[in-house]
Amino acid sequence: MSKKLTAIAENQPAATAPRPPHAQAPINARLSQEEKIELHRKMVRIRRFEERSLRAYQGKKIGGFLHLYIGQEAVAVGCCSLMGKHDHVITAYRDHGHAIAVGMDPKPLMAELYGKITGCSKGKGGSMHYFDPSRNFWGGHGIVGGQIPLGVGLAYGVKYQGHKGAAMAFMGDGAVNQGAVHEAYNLASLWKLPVVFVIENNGYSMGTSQARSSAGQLAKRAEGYDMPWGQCNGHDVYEVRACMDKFLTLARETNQPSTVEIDTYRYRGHSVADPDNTYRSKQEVEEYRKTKDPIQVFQEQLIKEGVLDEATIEKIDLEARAEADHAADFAEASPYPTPDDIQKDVYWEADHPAQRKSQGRLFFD
Amino acid sequence: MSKKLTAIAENQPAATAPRPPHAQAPINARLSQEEKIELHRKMVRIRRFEERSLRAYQGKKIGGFLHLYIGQEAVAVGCCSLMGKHDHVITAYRDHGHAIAVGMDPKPLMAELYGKITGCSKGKGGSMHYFDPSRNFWGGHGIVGGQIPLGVGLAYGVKYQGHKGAAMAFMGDGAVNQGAVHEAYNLASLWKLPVVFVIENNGYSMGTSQARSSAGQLAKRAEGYDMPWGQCNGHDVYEVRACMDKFLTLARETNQPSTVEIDTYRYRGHSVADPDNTYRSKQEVEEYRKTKDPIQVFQEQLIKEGVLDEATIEKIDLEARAEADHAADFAEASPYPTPDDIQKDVYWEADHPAQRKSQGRLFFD
Amino acid sequence: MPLITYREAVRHALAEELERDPQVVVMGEEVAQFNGAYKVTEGLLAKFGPNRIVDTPISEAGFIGMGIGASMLGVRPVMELMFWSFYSVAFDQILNNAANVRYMSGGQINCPIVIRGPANGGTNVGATHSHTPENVLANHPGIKVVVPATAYDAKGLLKSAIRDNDPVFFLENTILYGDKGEVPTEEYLIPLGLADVKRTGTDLTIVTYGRCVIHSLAAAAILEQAHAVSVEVVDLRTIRPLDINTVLKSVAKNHRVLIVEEQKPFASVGSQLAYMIQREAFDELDGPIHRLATIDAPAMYSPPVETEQLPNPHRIIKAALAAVA
Amino acid sequence: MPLITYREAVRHALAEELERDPQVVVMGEEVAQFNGAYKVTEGLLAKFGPNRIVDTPISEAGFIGMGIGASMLGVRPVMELMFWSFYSVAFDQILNNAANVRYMSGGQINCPIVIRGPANGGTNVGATHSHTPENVLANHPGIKVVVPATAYDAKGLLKSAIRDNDPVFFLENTILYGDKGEVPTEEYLIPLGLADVKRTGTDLTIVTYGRCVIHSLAAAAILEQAHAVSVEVVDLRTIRPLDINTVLKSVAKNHRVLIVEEQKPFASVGSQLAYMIQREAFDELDGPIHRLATIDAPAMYSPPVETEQLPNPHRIIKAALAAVA
Ligand SMILES: Cc1ncc(C[n+]2csc(CCOP(=O)(O)OP(=O)(O)O)c2C)c(N)n1
Ligand SMILES: Cc1ncc(C[n+]2csc(CCOP(=O)(O)OP(=O)(O)O)c2C)c(N)n1
Ligand SMILES: [Mg+2]
Ligand SMILES: [Mg+2]
Repeated sequence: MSKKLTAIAENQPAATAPRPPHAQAPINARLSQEEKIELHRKMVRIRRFEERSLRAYQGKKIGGFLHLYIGQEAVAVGCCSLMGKHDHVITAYRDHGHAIAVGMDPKPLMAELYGKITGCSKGKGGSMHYFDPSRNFWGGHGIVGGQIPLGVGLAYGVKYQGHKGAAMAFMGDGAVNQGAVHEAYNLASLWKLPVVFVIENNGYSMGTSQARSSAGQLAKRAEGYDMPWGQCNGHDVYEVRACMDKFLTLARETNQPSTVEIDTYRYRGHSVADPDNTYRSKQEVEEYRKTKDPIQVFQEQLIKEGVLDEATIEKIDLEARAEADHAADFAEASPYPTPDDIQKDVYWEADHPAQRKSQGRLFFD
Repeated sequence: MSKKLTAIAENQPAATAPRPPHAQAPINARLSQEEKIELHRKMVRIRRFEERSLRAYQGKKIGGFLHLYIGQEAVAVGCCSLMGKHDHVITAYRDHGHAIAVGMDPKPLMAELYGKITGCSKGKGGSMHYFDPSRNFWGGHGIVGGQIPLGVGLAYGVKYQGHKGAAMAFMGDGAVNQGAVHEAYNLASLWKLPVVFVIENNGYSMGTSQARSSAGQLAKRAEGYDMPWGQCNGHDVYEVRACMDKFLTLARETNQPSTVEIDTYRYRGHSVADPDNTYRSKQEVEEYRKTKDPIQVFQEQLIKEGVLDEATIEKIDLEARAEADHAADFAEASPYPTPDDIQKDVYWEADHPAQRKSQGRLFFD
Repeated sequence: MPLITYREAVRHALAEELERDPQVVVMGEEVAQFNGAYKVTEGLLAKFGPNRIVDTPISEAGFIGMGIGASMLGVRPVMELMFWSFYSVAFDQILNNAANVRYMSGGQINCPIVIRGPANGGTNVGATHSHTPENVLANHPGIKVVVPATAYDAKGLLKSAIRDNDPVFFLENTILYGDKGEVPTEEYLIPLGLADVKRTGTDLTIVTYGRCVIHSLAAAAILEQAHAVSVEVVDLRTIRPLDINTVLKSVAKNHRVLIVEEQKPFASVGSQLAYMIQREAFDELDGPIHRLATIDAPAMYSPPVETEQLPNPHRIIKAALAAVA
Repeated sequence: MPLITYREAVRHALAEELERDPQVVVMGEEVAQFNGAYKVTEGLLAKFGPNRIVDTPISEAGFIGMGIGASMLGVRPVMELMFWSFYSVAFDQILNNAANVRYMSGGQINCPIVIRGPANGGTNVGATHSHTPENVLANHPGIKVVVPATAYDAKGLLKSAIRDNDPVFFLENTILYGDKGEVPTEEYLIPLGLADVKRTGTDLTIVTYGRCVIHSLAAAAILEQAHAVSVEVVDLRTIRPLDINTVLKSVAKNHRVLIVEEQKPFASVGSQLAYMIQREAFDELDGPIHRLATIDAPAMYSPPVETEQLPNPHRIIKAALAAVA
């Protein structure tokens, strides 16, 4: 069992002076009450969406894989809440949280799971492949680590096109051992590209604990590329924001890339297919649920701050449940794509026949 | 210009006490006079072999690439002189030095360059693909970084089969940015495999200086995988041996892998095709030739030690030149493979028809 | 003969070869403690211990390259790719190192490595997870490619693959893992490169392999009953080496050919078969060779549509009727 | 029209497009300061500066993936692979990300990236450096594949490739870089997917592309003179999209077909052509489609033998005579 139960927050470039509570970090202190509630609401909406999707999966409405983000909500919500106009996000297959965090509507997200034409990817991508370029959300990628060079490319694009912005390239703790990640680190650091590599360390890659998959401390590998790095507690959305704000600012202001490891946990199996009984104990999961649940932690914080009360909490929860149900109804009522749709969205040119300049056959049989 | 002109020798796992001269390191102190001369002779033989091969290339006897090792001889000779029965070597395309260092006969090496059937790889591999498994030499590989996982596999094999030995996996300074290298580092460290990753840092990958290709210090990346690492001066064969002995012993005795960066320099272009005029100055090359030539440096050392005198030096040199000439004559006189040879050495089964167990066509037209 | 699943057949082959030869090791992501992502290796860790059954990090290029290196020393690694689709990140190791090292060394080296795992569409896992790379693999001389369709074939062929002295790429199928078939209790081997006529018939030869064998047999039954078309189904079982003789014999008998393959059409295994058949049996053909492949696009997620994208009995029947028309 | 080399033609295409569109960047190993490993990009750094002409580390997966990511934002990267053979280490980025991201996003994204570099044997660089992956690339829907044989075609096609909104893989040839051809000074574009009949003839259709076009033309001249065989040479120029109509038109005229390709035979571009021709022009064929490919083995180093391993005029003549026999 490799997972450190006590989260630490060592941010390399920071001074070592005692840190103020994360609620008082400027990026959090300046939040309005409604903005704070919105952070909470987003986490609740993600959770309810996924719980609903799990029921749909069990009801055989959904095919393929379903990788739930439950337990990790503070990471996506905290990170994406910091996004400005020229900030971009790319992640792996565990992407529902990021999609909702960047502001996607749950209806097309649920419809995508159902494989419907009204899905955000027209039923072509499924759970692992949510996309919304209009919200600077570049997916949802299935090959472990494969999205990381693309994330560096987003940073390259931002810089090349003269914008002030940063890309966040999310990956899991298992993904750090892919070669493409290492090549991306070197490129980003060598060329000073505004990207923050975010390792969502939930302690396991499928059934393999961090200790069984990775030598050394994950984020610290950044040092080998002369990159600053940080680590923070991903159960506290304030802490995620405080930590990420620093590194995002570094990227936006100075094009300095970095790596941030965020400690988090998934309550569910790796995917719905994972029986989840060979690699961790029930107690471990329970311990996290009871003491570190990101929604619970933040809810208590906001109650303490006087921002939330029981009635509002209840209302937010009911709305989130209703939203998830509506999304499922929408998905259910939507039509499937037809076989005619199979060969759409393959080539830009085929999809824009009036503007096609090439000739010859694009498709074969 | 990234190349540090002053070589340093910081061996991480070592204590920081002042180091004795490398000649006095036990691994060197215990050498007999003849063994010392043999180190010198090997370097000279490599140099003369390569000079002869260059003339053959210019005489259009050799096709494809020719990557000369001239200037780097102390690295291969120093490292390979430490090999025991269960130690293995694998390297990249700049492999002539390693081949001679492990004891291969220059005749089949030259014949390989000439594309003759008497070549060490029957004319199938060429300059980049020398092999001699009987001497634990596993090539000669053309894809930058691609040999490194194989090197870890050799270490795995040694350990799995219960031997006490180590693999040396050589790569250039440009190769460290390949994903496969990073994956190999992690595997070796995680599983404690007896491999020493040797970075022959000659300052350039083709026309790209280290500073333009790599963020951070090369060998130091090992820290990210909890691996010890070292760096040493590759112009002094004693120092190479002293440094490598430590890490090889670590691997053989404790299965602890490591990374060693050896500072060296190539006098010639990246390959014979490199005009070598866009990325470094003539003075830089001259400076190395004059002050750091590994043969010169060691020759002076051995004269100082009273091991070598001018007459012996002259004799060794003449023998080496003659050997290279004989190799060229051998190559010249040897026959080419024929088109019938094209489909040999593809499948073990096709080469051993009496033992073939599969059926059907192995080859297509 | 006992009925066991395709999954069990693969597992038994592994267990028997692990038992027989101490140089055999099984490696891959989640093969040990987790019992395999698709439970193929279930129980092997308990039986053979962590020295023989090894979990790897998610580093396909690294661990497959490592396996190739170890195989040069005589270890016989059987590497699991959780999906063959992930060959994309290990392509260089697989198709430069494993395929070429023997040649480049002038025959001094051989790599007795097996790489196995599922390679199929039809499980709604999208474009990156649904590759069927047998054509790309078999394009490279130096390697062998096996695609078994039944439990019996899977076991007999995998045992041969593990004993083979060349690199063998063994492509299984997640959808077939649960299919049961008769498998003898006594040991048997099936040689690589031997096709199997899974059904005899007189009007049309279907050449196929992998899961499409099952689809073709289903289609053949309906074609017989509902359309009075008698179909012979030739299961290649191995793509390289290729038993073209069995194919040509069937063509010479039936004169009409339909190739069925779960492959993207361009430069597929079927393309190769079509070239060979027309080249070597031109005068036996009463009409052009037909082919039914995956509808040419990346793999679609949407479950009901993916079914239509792939060959299936209904599409095969249509194609067969066109081929005999 | 001025005579310029294939190398210059590629360079001019790059320069013109860099001039025209500030989103175009050229990247790759040694493309800038070193002026290109094969000097294709010579002078571009001096002209366009380090922001547009960018040297990369040896990290093909990293920098090509980066280019794909940047292309999603509208940058138009033209990435040089020093050899196309090195696609082996970037396979996942090229054939999962570039080829699939449009599909998986339901058409929300397109990747206007060009990957270019030489892909050929014949220079004695051995098995790992001599891949001709047009079949493997073209197998994947979502991408385009271009293989020009002449300076004129290289320039006109590369300009079209850079303006294309889909990923285009452009395969050049180190041996052709020095070949001169007439190229107009005024701007021109050649559409992708348009074949070119490089020589007309009446007895045999040779379908080919890349350097084999040059070999086939040489062979055709000898076949005409020495054997009185009149050969038509169809240069595909683009593999995907494929101008099969021009091929079929020639087949309908000549009834005898020889496919010539520098490809390993199994599941090659030629296999695909053979399937299509026999399927769509069966009744036009007076005999089986013949094919001449690379002799099936990893690429041999030995210079004189490698020449025999590849298609060459002498081998083509022999194959052509067999095809018309
Ligand atoms: C290249 C590749 N190898 C293997 C897989 C199968 N796989 C999917 S997710 C996963 C575990 C990844 O773990 P981690 O990176 O920690 O992310 P998490 O699932 O914990 O979010 C594996 C092995 C894959 N999709 N791609
Ligand atoms: C994957 C791959 N990319 C590019 C090349 C082309 N190439 C061959 S050697 C080389 C430079 C390597 O430099 P380095 O690793 O420092 O080794 P050195 O040549 O200095 O010995 C390059 C770019 C290759 N062979 N393989
Ligand atoms: Mg994880
Ligand atoms: Mg170097």
